[in-house]
Amino acid sequence: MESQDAPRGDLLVILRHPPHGTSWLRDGLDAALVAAAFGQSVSLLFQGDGVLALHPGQGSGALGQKGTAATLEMLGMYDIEALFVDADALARLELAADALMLSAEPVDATRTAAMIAAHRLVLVF
Amino acid sequence: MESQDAPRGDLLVILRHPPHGTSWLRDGLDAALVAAAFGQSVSLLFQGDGVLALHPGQGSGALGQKGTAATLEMLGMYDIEALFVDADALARLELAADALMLSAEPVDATRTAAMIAAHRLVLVF
Amino acid sequence: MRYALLVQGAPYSQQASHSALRFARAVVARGHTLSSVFFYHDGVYNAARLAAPPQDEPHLPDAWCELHAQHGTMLLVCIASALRRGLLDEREAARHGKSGHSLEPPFELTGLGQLIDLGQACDRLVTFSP
Amino acid sequence: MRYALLVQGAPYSQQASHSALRFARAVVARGHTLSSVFFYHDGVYNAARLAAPPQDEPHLPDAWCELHAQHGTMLLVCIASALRRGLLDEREAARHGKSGHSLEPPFELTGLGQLIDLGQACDRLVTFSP
Amino acid sequence: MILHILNRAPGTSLVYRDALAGMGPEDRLLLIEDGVLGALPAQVRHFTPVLDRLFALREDLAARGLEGHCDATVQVVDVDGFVELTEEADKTVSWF
Amino acid sequence: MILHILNRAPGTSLVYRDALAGMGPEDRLLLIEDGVLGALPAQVRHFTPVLDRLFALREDLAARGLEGHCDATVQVVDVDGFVELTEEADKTVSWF
Repeated sequence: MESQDAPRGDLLVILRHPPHGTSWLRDGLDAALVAAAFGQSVSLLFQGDGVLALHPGQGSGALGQKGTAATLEMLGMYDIEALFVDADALARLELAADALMLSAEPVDATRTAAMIAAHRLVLVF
Repeated sequence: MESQDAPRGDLLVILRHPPHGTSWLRDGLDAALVAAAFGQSVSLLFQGDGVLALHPGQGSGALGQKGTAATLEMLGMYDIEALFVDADALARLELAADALMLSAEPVDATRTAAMIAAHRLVLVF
Repeated sequence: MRYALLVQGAPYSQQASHSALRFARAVVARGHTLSSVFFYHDGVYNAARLAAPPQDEPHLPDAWCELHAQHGTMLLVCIASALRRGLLDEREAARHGKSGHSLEPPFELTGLGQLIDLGQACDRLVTFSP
Repeated sequence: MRYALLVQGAPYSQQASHSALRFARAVVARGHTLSSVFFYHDGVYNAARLAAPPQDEPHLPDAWCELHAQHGTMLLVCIASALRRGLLDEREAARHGKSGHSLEPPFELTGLGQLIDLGQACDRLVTFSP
Repeated sequence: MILHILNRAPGTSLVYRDALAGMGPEDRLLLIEDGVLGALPAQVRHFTPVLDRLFALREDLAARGLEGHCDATVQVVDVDGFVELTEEADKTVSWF
Repeated sequence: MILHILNRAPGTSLVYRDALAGMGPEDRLLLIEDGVLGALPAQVRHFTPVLDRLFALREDLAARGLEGHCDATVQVVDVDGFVELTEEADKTVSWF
């Protein structure tokens, strides 16, 4: 079974939106942090243009708001270590997995279904 | 010049959203009606999935709200007669121009730029 | 079964709220329990007590309140999403030195932790986004 | 030149409001007149007087008010969009039998005709949508 | 079985591709709101991998005048059927 | 000359196609907000017909860590340059 090598967990948060343009990325990260603070096992999948969340060198937004890079750096403190990134999206944007601001495991589309199946709750942002 | 055979006018409203899923279509139509009521010459271009606004047989929405078909039927009363519909979008959805609820002139993408140039104000919804 | 909904779309501009209410009514009509609706992101605008839609349009905040009155469904509003968008109950208005309030019971301001609780405690959590 | 802006995005959830404010400041910095900002669709939420964002985030309604105070820019809110979303000034609240209000000057409720006027009277109308 | 719910039209938003990639071999896909445009014969090819498990919401089709215009492979359900699909599923995932 | 403004990324939304179709031979296209993703070398091919008239907003690139990663053909302008582009244009059209 495919799903046996997928990471199991309580919550999978799929982050499909890039930083700054909308608050979806921040809202999804907030949900992940709260779940982790409640002791749940949380996995994150950065998908589509959401992989830009992991791009290094981000700055402040249009009126100086801080964005999400600082929040991402706190994930380890919340024991959120299951980070996955959509390999197809990285390829499409020509971003290198080893040049991201955090270490995240590239996964191809064939593994996404197994990841979704292996988590009790899945939230897409 | 291409723009010479494009309809000239004060306001071009480009309607890109289908009915019911969002209020963009209604909001765009409201802007068109108000401009017409102020005596401006208004053209409408139904583009992309917005061509569904012209599909016959629409009903009420999720909680019984009335949608936009009734508003479209009032366009004539407001002297909004310059109706254009994106021929590529019709083809993509396999809709026939002569089976729409209102008569609108199919235009291909090459004429869009001329239409935009020929109107003083262009609002996209 | 026990259901909960997550609503993330602003009323009137997106169909999400309408879809969620329609689904909510069908859930209870099929004999299930709808414990809670959690409003997040622009979904918090569903709680605006001053909403005054035209007579011929559905009154979404009132429709949610009716769901609460008839079926006891809790109407939970993410406090962090709500405060920045100007949805304050009397207590939060006082705390922020503002006169007046824009949200009142049965809508309740609450933390995001409640959403996580619902995900755990309910059999189904169905999301309606814009 | 005379500029006007059309803002259609909800604050905090979309960048549209932030982009529009940044652009507005640059317009006046270049010596132009910014006559008006027209708020339509979910853009009307920019006028929420009770907004209480965290200290480290921009306060968008206050930032619009500041633009008005410094440059006289009119802050025009589409009344039809606003009423259904729960943004009422004192007068509209009274007219709808609601206690309290959620919008106050310098934001003004006005008809969509004002947007059409702006399109005619200004040299440039720039739209910021979600 | 997981129920995936999609509310965007394939001619506007590319999210349907990731939704399809997220579906296991037993999973079902329900098109709602503007997503029902994907049930048109001209659009249904975007959902080829899941044609035997593709549903569309009757009320949203009807509101758009599309109820009689669906591709024959699409299974049309009303909102009661929508709830039933969620009962039969282990969980739901909403794509937007 | 008309200034077209696009705030959506080509990998998510197909609105860029209609924006391009709406551009006359002298018109310019400015990418802002999430639209600046289109300025990446891997994405800029979507804008091939207007590469000589393609702009991207510096502040929005910088916020996303993309300022040094733009395709060389893209003309980067700050918000002051954005206003200047609107001054030079007869009007603006915002696509979203």
